[in-house]
Amino acid sequence: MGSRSVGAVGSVFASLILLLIGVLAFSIRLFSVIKYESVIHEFDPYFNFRVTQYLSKHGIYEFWNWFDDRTWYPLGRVIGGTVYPGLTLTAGFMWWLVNSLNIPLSVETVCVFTAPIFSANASWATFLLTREVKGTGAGLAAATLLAMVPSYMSRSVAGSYDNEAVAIFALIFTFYLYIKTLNTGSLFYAILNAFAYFYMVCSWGGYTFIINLIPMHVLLCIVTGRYSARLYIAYAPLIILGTILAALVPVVGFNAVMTSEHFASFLVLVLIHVVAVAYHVKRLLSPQMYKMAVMFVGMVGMAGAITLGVILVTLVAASPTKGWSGRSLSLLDPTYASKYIPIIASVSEHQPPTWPSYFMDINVLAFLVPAGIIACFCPLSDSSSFVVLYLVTAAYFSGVMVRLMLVLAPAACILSGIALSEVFSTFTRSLKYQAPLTVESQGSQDMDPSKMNNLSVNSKLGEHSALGEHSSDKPEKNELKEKSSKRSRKKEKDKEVLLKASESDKKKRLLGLPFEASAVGIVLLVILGSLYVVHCVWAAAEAYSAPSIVLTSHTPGGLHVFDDFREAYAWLRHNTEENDKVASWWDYGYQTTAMANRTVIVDNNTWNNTHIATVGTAMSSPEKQAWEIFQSLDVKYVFVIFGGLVGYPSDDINKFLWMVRIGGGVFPHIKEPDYLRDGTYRIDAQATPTMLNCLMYKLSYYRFAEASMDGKGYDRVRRTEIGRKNFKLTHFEEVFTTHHWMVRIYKLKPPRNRLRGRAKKKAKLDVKSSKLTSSKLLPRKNPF
Amino acid sequence: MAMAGRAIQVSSIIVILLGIASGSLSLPPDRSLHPRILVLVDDLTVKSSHSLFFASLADRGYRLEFKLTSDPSLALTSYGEYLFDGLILFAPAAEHFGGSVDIASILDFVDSGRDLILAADVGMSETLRTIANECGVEFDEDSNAVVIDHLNFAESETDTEHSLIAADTFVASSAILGEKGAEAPVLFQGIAHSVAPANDLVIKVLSASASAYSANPEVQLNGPPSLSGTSISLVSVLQARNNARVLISGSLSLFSNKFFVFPFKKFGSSTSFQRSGNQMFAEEISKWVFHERGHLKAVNVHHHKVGNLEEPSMYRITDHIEYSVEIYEWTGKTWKPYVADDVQVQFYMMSPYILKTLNHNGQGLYTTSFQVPDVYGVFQFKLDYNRLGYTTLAISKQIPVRPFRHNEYERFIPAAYPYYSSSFSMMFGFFLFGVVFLYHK
Amino acid sequence: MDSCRNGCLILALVALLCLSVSASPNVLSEADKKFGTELLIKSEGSVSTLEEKYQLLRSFQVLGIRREELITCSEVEAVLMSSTSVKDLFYASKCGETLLCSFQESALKTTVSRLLSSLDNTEALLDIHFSLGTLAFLKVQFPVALNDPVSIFQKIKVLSAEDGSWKYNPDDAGTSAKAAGTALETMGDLISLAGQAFDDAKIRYLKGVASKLFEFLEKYADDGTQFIDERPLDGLYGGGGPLAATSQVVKGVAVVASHTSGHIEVPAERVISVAKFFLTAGIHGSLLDMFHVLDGLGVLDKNRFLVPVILSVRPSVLSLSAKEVFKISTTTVLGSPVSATITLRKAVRANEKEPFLLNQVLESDETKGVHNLNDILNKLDIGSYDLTFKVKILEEGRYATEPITIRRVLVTGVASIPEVEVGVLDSDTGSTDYVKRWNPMSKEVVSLYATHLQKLYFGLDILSPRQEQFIPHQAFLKLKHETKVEHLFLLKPSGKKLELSLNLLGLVEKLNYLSGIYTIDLIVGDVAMENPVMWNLGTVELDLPEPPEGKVKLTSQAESPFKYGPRPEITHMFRPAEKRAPPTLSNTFLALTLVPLLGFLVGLKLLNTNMKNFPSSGLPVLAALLFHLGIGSILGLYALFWLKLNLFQTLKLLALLGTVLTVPGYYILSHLADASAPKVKSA
Amino acid sequence: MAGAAGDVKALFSSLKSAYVATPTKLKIIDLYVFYALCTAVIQVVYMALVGSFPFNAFLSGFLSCVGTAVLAVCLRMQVNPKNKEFKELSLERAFADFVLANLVLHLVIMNFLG
Repeated sequence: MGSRSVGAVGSVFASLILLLIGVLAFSIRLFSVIKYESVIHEFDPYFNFRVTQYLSKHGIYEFWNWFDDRTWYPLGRVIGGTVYPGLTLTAGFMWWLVNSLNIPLSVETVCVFTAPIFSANASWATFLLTREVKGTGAGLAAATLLAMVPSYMSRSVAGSYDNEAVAIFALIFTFYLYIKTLNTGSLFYAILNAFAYFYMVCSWGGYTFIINLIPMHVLLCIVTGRYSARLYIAYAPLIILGTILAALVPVVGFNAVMTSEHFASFLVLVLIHVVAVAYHVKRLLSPQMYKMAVMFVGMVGMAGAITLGVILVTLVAASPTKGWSGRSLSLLDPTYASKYIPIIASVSEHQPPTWPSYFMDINVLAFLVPAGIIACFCPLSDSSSFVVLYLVTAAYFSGVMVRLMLVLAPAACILSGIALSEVFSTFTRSLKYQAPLTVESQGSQDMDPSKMNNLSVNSKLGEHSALGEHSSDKPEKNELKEKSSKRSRKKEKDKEVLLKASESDKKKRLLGLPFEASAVGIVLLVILGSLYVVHCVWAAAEAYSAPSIVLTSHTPGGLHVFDDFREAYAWLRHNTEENDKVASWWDYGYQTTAMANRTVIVDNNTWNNTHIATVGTAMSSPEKQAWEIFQSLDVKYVFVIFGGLVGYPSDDINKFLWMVRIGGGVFPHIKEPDYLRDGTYRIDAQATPTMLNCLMYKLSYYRFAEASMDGKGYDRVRRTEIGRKNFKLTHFEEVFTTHHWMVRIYKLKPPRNRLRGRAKKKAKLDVKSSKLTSSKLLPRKNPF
Repeated sequence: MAMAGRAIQVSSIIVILLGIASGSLSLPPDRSLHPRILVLVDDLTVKSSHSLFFASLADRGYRLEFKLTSDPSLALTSYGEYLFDGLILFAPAAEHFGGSVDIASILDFVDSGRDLILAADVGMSETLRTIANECGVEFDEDSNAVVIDHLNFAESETDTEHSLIAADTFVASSAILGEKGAEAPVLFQGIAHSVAPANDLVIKVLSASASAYSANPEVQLNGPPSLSGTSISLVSVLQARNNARVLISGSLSLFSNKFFVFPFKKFGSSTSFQRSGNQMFAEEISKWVFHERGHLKAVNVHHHKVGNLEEPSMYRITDHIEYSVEIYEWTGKTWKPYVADDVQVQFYMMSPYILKTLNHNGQGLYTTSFQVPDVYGVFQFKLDYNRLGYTTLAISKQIPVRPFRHNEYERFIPAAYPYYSSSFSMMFGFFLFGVVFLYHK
Repeated sequence: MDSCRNGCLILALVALLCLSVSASPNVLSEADKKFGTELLIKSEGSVSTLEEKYQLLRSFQVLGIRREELITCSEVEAVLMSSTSVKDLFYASKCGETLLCSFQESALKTTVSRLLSSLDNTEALLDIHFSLGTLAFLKVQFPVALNDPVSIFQKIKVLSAEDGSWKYNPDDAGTSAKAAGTALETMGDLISLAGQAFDDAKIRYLKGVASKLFEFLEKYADDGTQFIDERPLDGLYGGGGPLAATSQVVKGVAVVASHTSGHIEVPAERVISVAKFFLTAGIHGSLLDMFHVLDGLGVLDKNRFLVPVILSVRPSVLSLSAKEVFKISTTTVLGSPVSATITLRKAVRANEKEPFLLNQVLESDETKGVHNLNDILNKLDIGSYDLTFKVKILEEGRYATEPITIRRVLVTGVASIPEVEVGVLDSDTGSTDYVKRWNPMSKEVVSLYATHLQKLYFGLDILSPRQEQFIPHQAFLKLKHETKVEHLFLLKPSGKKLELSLNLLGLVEKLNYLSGIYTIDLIVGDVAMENPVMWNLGTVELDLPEPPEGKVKLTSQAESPFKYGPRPEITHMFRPAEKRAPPTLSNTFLALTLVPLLGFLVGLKLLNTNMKNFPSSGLPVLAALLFHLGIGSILGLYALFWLKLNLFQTLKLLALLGTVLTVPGYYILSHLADASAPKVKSA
Repeated sequence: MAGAAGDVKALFSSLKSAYVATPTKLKIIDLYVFYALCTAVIQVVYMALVGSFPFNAFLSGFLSCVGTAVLAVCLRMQVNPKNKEFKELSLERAFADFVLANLVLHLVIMNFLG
């Protein structure tokens, strides 16, 4: 009765807080826009952006059938069939919506802000999920944490317009619906779940994580004897519908049933049916009859199982790459990629993470997670077990690839959210029940207003907290602000907890902690939280909001901006022919097509190893061979990224070894040792001749010596003086070099008009001097 | 190889040509009808001693202008315009040129697509060596060496060193030497040169026999001669990538009146010739050098689907398409249709997927039709026509080939009827079940 | 005295110098003349203008042939009477002169007067030349009186420059020797027209000019011939090149000489080298060239200042096997013999110092004006020789000849190669592992085998007809691999043999490690050999070591057969279509799939399902009907979707139907719920 | 062995007896499921015979059957009075979900049928 009103008020507060969380999630990701400008960030986003533009211009069907002849020349790329359309469609839809509401926003703007919007959605989804697992309080906590967890932020700052931005939301939301179905056992949610899954499939290749995690959970439940009709309803329709829907996405297509990433789910589907039948029969029969049936079925089922196994094995064997694509293999075997697929290994985000990166990305959550796990085990429900399972697997995968830290983050948030709420509820409860004894003693303590409020009217506290929230947005002295805001938010949580507590009261009163302990604990927690917040804000502001297309450096003279990339792309766009082919290392393919609108040979969608290897070989070959290779690809321009002048570390010279490896992987005459002087990679005088003669070196350091101020050619990235200076280019000519020399564009010279014979140097000299030397008369001969 | 680069330049050429070409024979000529030719001599006597050769040029409508190499008013260009269409360099001993002419400017002249005839002789100058060398022809280092052949010389009572060669190993190309070729051996007296075998731009038009060698007849050899046998080239031509043509002869007197009308008997053979083949040879090859023969151009490159005539921007795999191009040859006066059965077109993506010989209608129109491969990508129509003595045609036209659209796949496949039927039966079943289930009691 | 000696010495040296380089242009033989005549006759068709006709006539005249059909005296007369251009008149008169025509005075009075008047009012050299030339010719027919020869003389003289060269017009920039020649000719005519009017001073002046003109001579280094070069100025006045200039000058001098007494100072060797220039130019080529040559030669052949005499040795290539003999003769340029005593000062074998024959007077048979050189023949072996002659012309004065003449003659013959030794030697010990004597008569080939540890040996000796050892200029051994790679080696004389031994170990680099079968060719040739050989001795199989690491074994550049010419056609292999089921099978299964549906119906019957639950009252019935109708329609829509619609149309319709469906759906379901379940939960 | 056979017989008889008790509505569902599964099996056999050429057609055909079956089973579970978990879920509500699910399923199937 009273509880009812309280519940209503609580839900109102909850929604209000959710709103604020959303705002927080959105606004904290705007640093990049504020500090730089509203641009698309590094590489892949540019492709997505380009695709979105195409979509918004030509409509869905054109997009679906888009054959892009400007990338992967001369192979071309079927964009519709090779891209995960989720992100594009979402942004395209938003753009369409906005414009049909007569709000004129450019596609770019929409794309830039897609990520923050969806991070807000994601945090709400987290709230829902966690609420399903552990109630509202935990939900709010988790949502708050997720709203600003760095690892997620790293992929979803304004402008980083990439699949993960929406995929994470889809992921969490799918899980939420799964849990929801699991809890309610309603077919309706199962359908929704299928759709959420579909959206996930559209958005990100990571959907395989879901399609493997959920079966694992089902299996877990079955094994732990927690089978129920709800489980069946949550699972079977999802798999059936999900599979067909997945097959509808062109990029997935028949893989949804052919590759063995998906086999687990089918296996479990079969299994769950067997179990279902078993349970059904069990209900029908008397125990001893049932035992007999089991025995009988056991005999039959054995045979069945064997045949099934055989079929599965054959299927797996039949499916390409044993059904496991390289990336997934490298998931299971961390060393796989680096051993077999240099392309995958070459991407930094496919490397295994380091411990600091863990701390960087999930910060204090790392400490809270274990608490969360414990919380999940008392009591253990289907949903909580799912969350735990999620965390464990995600943790494992993140251990393989930095990139998958992203999947781990939500799990961590959820669990630590649970942990926080649990702990707070315990503390505050114990406070509440021992408060009357020691009111004065805590007069001084900064927790008492909260306590007071807890006892007295909640509404006032509500406003208070709300004010606190708002004040948190106002600029104040940082530490204080944080404290207050955090505190108020915490209060919310204990309030929530108390609301629940008030419903079922008595027994809780027994397990209470001593007052001081709990108080101190709370203080500690608050400090912890504030630390987290500080860290997150720092990460958002400093670490993750640089759009790598524009660089800045703090010089004594103030902020210095390096805008070379866009300069170069603009040059290409305005000074080259429409159909010219531009070659570069694949990192810059997307940007070239998007910003310079020129045909590229390879780009960041690394689906054709040999093609990339060809370019790698060209880059690591001597000039002439390189010229021939490029010529055979109709390349007109080649550009390299060179940081030696301004000290920009991630330039092509530093990536060069990967080019060599990738090239050597396909063309054995490129051997990595040739480029290493006894194992060390160097470009100074000690470098190997192969290194000093390869195209990459020449294009990077052409005219570098005379241009660098001291004339010695000091490379500020490698911190050394370059090995070979003042050389000429015979087959390439420099056409453009950006202001800071970061991008250097070269043009292939046309083949010689005449082929010279074995020329004698003496003759050459005469060419010059012929006009000058006084004409000595040769004896004339009689022509008759 | 030069594909892309050439392709690009050619495509631009095509653009120009398309403007010109109405396809019929009333093409306005894009080559000068009365070419002006500068003849550089280091001795005006050459005008007389080689008058027959010059006369034949003049009769063919060339405007010759004789200048001494030392003439201080020499100039190939004025205000960036080239004053001449061709250059004849009959000054073997010229060390230096007057006026604004020097080696570089002469090479630029060639690189601007204009033609050059260069005749060397014993004791040729470094300057000429350099020019020849730049064109891929290497003369014998020893400037006193001459080509000697004790088995294939022309008997004459003045020649006391068998350096008057009667050469008859010509290149087998009617484009260069004309239909008849030279029916008598060509007299040659001069210095030998060689051509790097790798150099596929230079063609040995007249080469020495196996017994020939290049040496100074006055001194005894004390080592094998640097050049000998069939590797000696007497007359070579260069066709540069921009179709500029250069003729390099090791003998100036090959073009002289004396040799033109020289009656001789070749050593060892009983037949004696009334006059040498020189005149015919010189005239025919000068025709070639000045593009009166073997200069092709391709216009009106066109391709379209079978059925509709306008050129699409993209094909679909397994389309049936037609390709057509018109090829003409310059006769010195007009463009006449070029007729050959070996013109081929490639449908090319990194490697030729289709290579087909075009069939022609005798009026210079070449056509073919084929089915686009079931491979998508950015293809090129490559017409790569490279025949001995003809200008190279290298035309490539880029055309993307896309896969099927989502709605272009086959539908309503008979083999799939059971699947269709069953899914529809499911729908029906569901409907029925709905009714029955709901209202059963 | 001493000084004199030194001077003489120097002079001698200079003379020797210029002599030693001089080659030997032969005077016009009968064959040459015949050949020239043919050429001229060929070119007859093309001549049109009077000038060309004159040139043709004159050429024929020099060659000693009369051809009236070109132009007749009457035609000439017609021109002379009618034509107004002095040029035509001039050439007409020249034709007349060559044809020795004669006209009657009356007809040409007007012409003469016209010419005289034109003389008065022209400054141009050529006009004066033409007019005076014509007049000079007419004067032969009947007397012509010039009005004022001296003024004309002055007119011409003002055009001259100090150095003796001339202008064509007062306002010409440069001067030229050719013009001077023309001027002289004109002066000559002037004198012939009005001889008495000129005092010795003028005559001396003319002779001075004449002799000075020979200082303009240019010289060719290789054969010492001399000529007068064309100046840019000449280009403006009909050019014609050095030939024209030279012959014009010669003609001018000749004309002056012919009309003046006493002789003109002209250096003899210069006249000779000019004559040689004409001779080297020879009579081939265009009509104009031949005219100039022949005209020049004609003038030189008979003139009043100096007639060059040329010593010619025939044949210059003498074959021992053909038993030929040398015939030495002294003739004018056109070949008319001039009697002289010839002494063979010395005969030296080429590239040797020691003469083997010294001062010897050649006996001559006066009948043919030919001197014989029989008694050295038996001393000659094959090879080339330098013969030095001294010519003494009997009648002095008007003949010019070079004091000393050196002629290079070549004596050829058959050299014999009895056999060729071919062998394989052990490289370190030098012991012969295998040797074969290859016989030129029976050319059966040898086939050798050698490893890189051995040597190849070749040896032969060549004997001249006089059984002397003979060292040919060309003695090559050619190894040719199957892959057209050739290697040439030189056989060197050692002792009496020509030898070559190839140390294969040292050659592996050069042969770039290319093992396999090489064919052996032997080429021997020389200027003096009448039987040069190119023999295929056989083959040798070389077994060479593999190339060391890193050195790529380069094979010969075998160019692709498709470099020119068509390539084989390529057609694309299309992917095979997936195998389809036979229609009968699929149809049967189509039927089969419908069986379960029937089964389902039957089953329903068996379960005797009923519709009791169907609402009875009005509204629910409607709702129920609508509900199922809706479902049905949606399913129908799906069917349509499958048949033709696209996704978006479908979704639109679906949304519509769906919303419609919900209402009755909700109604009927809740109705049923109320009806069926007594205990209702608010869901 | 014979004992085992006897046991099996007994087992089946008891199954039968137990099953007879189930209400007709459930039987209808069972029949429906059975019918769907039969169709599925037939298609599989067909596919095994002629190979998987129009694979999308096969998938949709097969999955439509399986999907129908699965959904029907879900329905059966929800409406099965013996099933404790779904006391608060009314038959009609379940049916509504079922209809919705089927409609979605068939839409997708149609789309995929090609």
